Amino acid sequence: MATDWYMYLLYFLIFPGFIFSLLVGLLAVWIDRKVTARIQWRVGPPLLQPVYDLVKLIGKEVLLPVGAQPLVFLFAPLVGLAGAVLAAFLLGSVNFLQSSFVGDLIVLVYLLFLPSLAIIIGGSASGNPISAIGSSREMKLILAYELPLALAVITVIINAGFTLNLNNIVAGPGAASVSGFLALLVTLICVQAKLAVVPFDIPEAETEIMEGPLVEYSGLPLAIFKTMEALLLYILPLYVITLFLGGLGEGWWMLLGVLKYVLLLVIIILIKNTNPRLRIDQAVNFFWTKVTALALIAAGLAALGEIYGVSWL
Amino acid sequence: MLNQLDLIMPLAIVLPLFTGILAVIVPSRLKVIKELIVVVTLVSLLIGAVGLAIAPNQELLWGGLRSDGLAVFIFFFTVFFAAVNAIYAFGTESEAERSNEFFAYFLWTIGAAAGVIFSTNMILFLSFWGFLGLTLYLMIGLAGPSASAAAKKTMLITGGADAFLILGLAMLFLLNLPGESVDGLAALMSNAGSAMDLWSQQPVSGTYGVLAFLLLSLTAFSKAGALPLHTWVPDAGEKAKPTTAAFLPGSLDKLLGIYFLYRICTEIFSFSASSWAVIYLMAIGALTIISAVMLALVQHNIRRLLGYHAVSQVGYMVLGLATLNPIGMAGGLFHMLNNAIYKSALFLCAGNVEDAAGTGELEKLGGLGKLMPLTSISMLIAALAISGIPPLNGFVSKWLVYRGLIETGEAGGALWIIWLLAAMFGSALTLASFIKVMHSVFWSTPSTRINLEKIREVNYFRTLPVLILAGICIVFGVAYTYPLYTFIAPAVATLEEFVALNLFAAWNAAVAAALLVLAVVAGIFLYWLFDSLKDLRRVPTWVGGSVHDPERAYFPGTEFYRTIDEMPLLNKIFSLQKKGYFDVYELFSGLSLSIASYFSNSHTGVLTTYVTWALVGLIIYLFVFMGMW
Amino acid sequence: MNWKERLARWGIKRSPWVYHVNTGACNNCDIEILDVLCPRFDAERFGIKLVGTPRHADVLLVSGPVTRHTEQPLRDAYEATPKPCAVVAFGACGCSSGIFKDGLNVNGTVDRVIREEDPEAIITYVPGCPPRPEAIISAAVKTLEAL
Amino acid sequence: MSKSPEKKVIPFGPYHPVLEEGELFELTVRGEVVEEIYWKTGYNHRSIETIAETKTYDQICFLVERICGICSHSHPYGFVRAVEDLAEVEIPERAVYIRTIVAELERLHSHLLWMGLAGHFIGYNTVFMWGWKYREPVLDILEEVTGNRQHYATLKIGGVRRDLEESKYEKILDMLDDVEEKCRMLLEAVPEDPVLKSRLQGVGVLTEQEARDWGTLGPTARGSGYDIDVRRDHPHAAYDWVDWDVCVEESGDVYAKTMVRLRENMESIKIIRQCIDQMVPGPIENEVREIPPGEGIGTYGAPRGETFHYVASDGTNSPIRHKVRAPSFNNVPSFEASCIGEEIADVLLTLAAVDPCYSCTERSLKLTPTSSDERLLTPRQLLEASRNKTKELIDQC
Repeated sequence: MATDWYMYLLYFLIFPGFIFSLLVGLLAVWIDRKVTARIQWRVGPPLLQPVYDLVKLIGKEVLLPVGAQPLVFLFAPLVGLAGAVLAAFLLGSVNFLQSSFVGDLIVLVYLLFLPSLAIIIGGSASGNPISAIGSSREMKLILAYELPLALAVITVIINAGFTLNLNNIVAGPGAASVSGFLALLVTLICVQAKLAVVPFDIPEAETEIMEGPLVEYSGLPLAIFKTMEALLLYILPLYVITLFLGGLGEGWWMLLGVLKYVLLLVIIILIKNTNPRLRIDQAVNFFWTKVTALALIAAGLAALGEIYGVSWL
Repeated sequence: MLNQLDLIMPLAIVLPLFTGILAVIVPSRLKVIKELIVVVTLVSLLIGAVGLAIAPNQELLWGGLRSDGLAVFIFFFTVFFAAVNAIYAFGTESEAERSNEFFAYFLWTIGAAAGVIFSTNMILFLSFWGFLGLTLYLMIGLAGPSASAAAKKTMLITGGADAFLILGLAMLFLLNLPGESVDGLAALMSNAGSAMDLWSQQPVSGTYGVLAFLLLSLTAFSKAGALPLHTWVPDAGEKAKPTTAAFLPGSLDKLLGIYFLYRICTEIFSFSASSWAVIYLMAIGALTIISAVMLALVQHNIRRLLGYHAVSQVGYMVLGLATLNPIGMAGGLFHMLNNAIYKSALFLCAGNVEDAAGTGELEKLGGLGKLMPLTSISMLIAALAISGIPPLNGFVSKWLVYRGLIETGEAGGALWIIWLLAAMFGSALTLASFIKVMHSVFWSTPSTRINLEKIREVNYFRTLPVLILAGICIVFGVAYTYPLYTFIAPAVATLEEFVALNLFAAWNAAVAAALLVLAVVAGIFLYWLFDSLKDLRRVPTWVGGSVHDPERAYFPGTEFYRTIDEMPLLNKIFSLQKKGYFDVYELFSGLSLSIASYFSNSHTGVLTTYVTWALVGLIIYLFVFMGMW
Repeated sequence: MNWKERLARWGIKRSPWVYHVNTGACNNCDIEILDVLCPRFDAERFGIKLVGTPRHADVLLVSGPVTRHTEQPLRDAYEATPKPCAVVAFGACGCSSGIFKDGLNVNGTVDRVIREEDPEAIITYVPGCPPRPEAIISAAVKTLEAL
Repeated sequence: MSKSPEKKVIPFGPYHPVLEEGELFELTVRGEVVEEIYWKTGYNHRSIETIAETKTYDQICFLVERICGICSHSHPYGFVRAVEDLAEVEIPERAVYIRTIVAELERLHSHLLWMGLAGHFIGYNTVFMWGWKYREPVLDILEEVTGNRQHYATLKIGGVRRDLEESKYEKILDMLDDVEEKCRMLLEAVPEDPVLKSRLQGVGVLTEQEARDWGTLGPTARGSGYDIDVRRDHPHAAYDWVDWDVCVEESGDVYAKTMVRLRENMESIKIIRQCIDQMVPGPIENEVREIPPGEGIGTYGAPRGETFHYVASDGTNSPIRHKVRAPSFNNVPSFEASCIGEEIADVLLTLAAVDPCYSCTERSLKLTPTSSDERLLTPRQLLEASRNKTKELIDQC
């Protein structure tokens, strides 16, 4: 752990951290839009489209609505982005710099809260009733998916032999057991909600509440939020890969890892494009009953397997 | 064995008690004097606390008093929170009508708390504990007629718990007696002195052992405010003065209750991690977390909501202590400390808001963020800390509790999954209810239901304490190794063992915090680069082209979770709760009233009847306790 | 024009986000606008995207003669749009109030209202009743060139 | 509107992504549940009726076409029927068939458009894109038949303006096959999608009684089991010369309205096929030399329900009064019955499910000062008021 501070800075800013994950994230955004377009019989945007969007937003004017709390309104996006970058840094260092860093699973799970929190706080501080609705929906969505997500994490912890160390979890059995597979399914559903895409794009439902918490954002802060969303599109599939699919791998195995990532991304996009948006009460119900039941079965099986020494459970 | 340090303990008890009396008798015309008394007392106590703190591993003894690393730690923070609250009280109480009484009770509370912390003699402990209940009642009652019901409820619940304590201690006393001594009064008397020692590490078995454990733990729960004797906390939180709420249910009672529980788990009793007692404690902890936070979610009064959180957070501490492994216990104790920090900050902020806006009802507040920037920022930090958002202190202690729970899981069993789940889910619910508070009070559309023009930031006496506390939230979250190694490690295990656990290999909070700060600074730089922050164009709120009328068009925090409140099952639970079905006080007051009416029939007013009653009682007493059966 | 605005204009040409303002149009223009986004014409190829709030918009697409009740909302929408931005007066009505120009309730053309709000505003015109999708795409290209 | 502080009002509009047209909805909410709905119209009011009084009869055809883009065959049809009623003109059979073909093509395109938009509103953009992709061939046929994608300018008083060449029949029939296949696919896919059904079923229920009370028309009424269709009840065009069914669903929710529209698509295709089959050669218009003084009314079964036009003439080139009542004028107030107690998400879907057309609706405007507590009359109150007035008048006599 004797890493110098400037190495931290380098890791944080460039390689597994900000710049690298931003590039991957923007690519993921493009893949998302392109695949969506192909599903809808369209051509889709050019490769650099996400970059153009960001550059343009950065150049544009920043507006401040009168009812907003200026400080919170402007700084919420930064906190969200910082949390996302930190999560990307943790996950990236586990997957790319196997030996240099270790990460902690619970820390990671909590860091992944920060982006949603930023959206909630930002929406709430914009002084707009419609974005307040969006904030409340995002919070309700967190409450909904938190329960199964925590259970899935617990399942992973049991299966990996009670370790919280991400490196050990990567080396663990992942989804290669009944409980692991169920937990993978649960996590995938939760990731859909964490990304706030259809069928769980309830907080930002454009046709209901005009993009919810983001209603009042423009220019640079909006660009930061968009960057954060791009990062999440990189982080969350990577999170699933790290926990369940044995990480990205080393050397040539990395190609397989990239394949895993693209596959997960496409699954997310496919779910997004073949479902309508749920209502918030339906989403909460869905998570608290069906998904939690599934996650409970997973955790129960994992505990049983642990107690009786059955490795395939 | 007597040395100067030992003397600090009796001094810590006696000094505040006496100066408290001084504060009462000082005529209220001499305003400065009583405040001076408080300052002098606190300063001298702080010096003493520091004196103790530099020798944390020493076991000190003086009469029935004893101190170790934990006691010193608790004492230090008792005085610390007292000092912070005293600063705040200068801003509020010195002008108040019964300020003499307030400062007297305040000092007495500190003295009695020191007594509870240091005494190992049952009688001493019991009397200090009982005295604390009294000062609690008096301090809540100070808030005026509106608080009298809350004070009465507190008195009855803590008083009832004191009865449990007496019974429990009596049983413990019997257990402490050497094997044959139950035979006769003489033997009893000769062994009484040593049997009075509280720290006797009894096993939790046999009728007396189990009962004593249950009764003592219930006492600790009632003080800390865990289920099922928690119901006084929200009432007191809502009705008492902000200082009282922040000092007593907010910080001191947590410290003492959890301190006592820790003693129960380690010194008074001893049981293994596979004991039923662990499951009992864990269940109480998990239930406390979830049920209290669910109730907090639906509260509409800011301080009542905080009161429910004061209950809910106790669950984490109980969970942490019940793990019985160093990480979990350290987590539990650290959470106790952290909770005291941010809960005081939250109660004091709530007090600021109430004072400035004249109301604590969330529906009436709104848009205070720009008017009260210091309070709002402090409250935001404290709220994020209590929700366990990294890199703040609440996250670290929760994380330790989780790790402790997972470690118990490694030892076997599957119940820990439920406890861990309750803890993690409770965390999300906490965040939800604080988003509601922050939105309602500070962020939402400026309210037209109160006069916003008159609202401005409160005086420095009242913002300084919350800023200090919020600052500590950040410091303890980022540099958490410091409090853990300085205060908590000596209490839980020897320092070397603790370091050997290598708790922090996986999470370097300082680096993470530095990186977070870096990101935010980079952001500020970006803002500066692209837009001079001052010249942002201000535009009306966009609600689709129509004029935004803040009077009608707003979405208050109280509406945030209606979807969840109104889900079929929860709806029923909440409506039952509103009727008081889950409140021990309400249940028992109904029960005891009916019983009392039965008994009142026997009150004939004739002397002979009473004599008969007394005789019957005496006979029963002799039979039961003197072994005459 | 400072470097920041130049950056924005460079970006807008590649990713114009459109907010659609109906100031009393008959729906046909609105439908054709949506149609342009749909598979046959797919305006997303050029980065064009419809957004839900003017705060995110770069181009205000105004269709319809400006009626008495929509004049103020149109001004508000223009104010709510971060600059630099372009305004497209869409369809015959947007350009000239069209067949409704003598209507009692029609206050005037889009460009008059926007110019009153901001004399420097960039306004382009897409005539047609309704403009065909091909015309819309060609107009989009011209609008972006004007930036 | 009450101003009590307990009422939290969320304004939507006049510009909202769910509304193509300007329209202000104020939802009084408790949590996310809507307790009251108030809407303000008038944003699209262009005083068409007044303009109509300054135009000649031939010009008005083009004006009323622009009342609403999606109803750009319905309004002219209502208008020419009113004038034909006034001038007692006979229409050649061929012209009637051409009018019917365009009418049904418009219905097809309107329903597909609605289907796509409804998908868009519930975040199902794939349905949006697919629905609109399937709509393109319909627009192509319309272009073949009338020469334009929208604003067909087909109708004129006494007939149609443009003949349908026989060489195009086959092309049209081919395209119809294509569209039919896709409409059938949609018709079968919607009931099979559980998530879609969970969003649509039981949402925004309008009971049959309410549908009658609020005087709803078209698919809105038929989705509630109120069997009303002006095409069958007051036959016009070629509707009694061809074989077709009125589609009625019982449940009254958004799902029922969707199914009604999807089934009507199939009926439209059937009608167009029969029209092309039965098409007879002959003239496409009868010349109308003058419009006599008098009054005429015209009804027409538009995609959203019955369109009604009234024309009063004094024998000059322009009408002295032209009154339009579009189906949305009846359907929109029924929100008050169907939206209360729903969540915001569902309310917006319910609004869309009526397929309201505000530019059709806004014929006249009653101005109330925003500060007053006075509210606009509901239809029932209006009816009551007019009855009372009549009674008063009778009593005076």
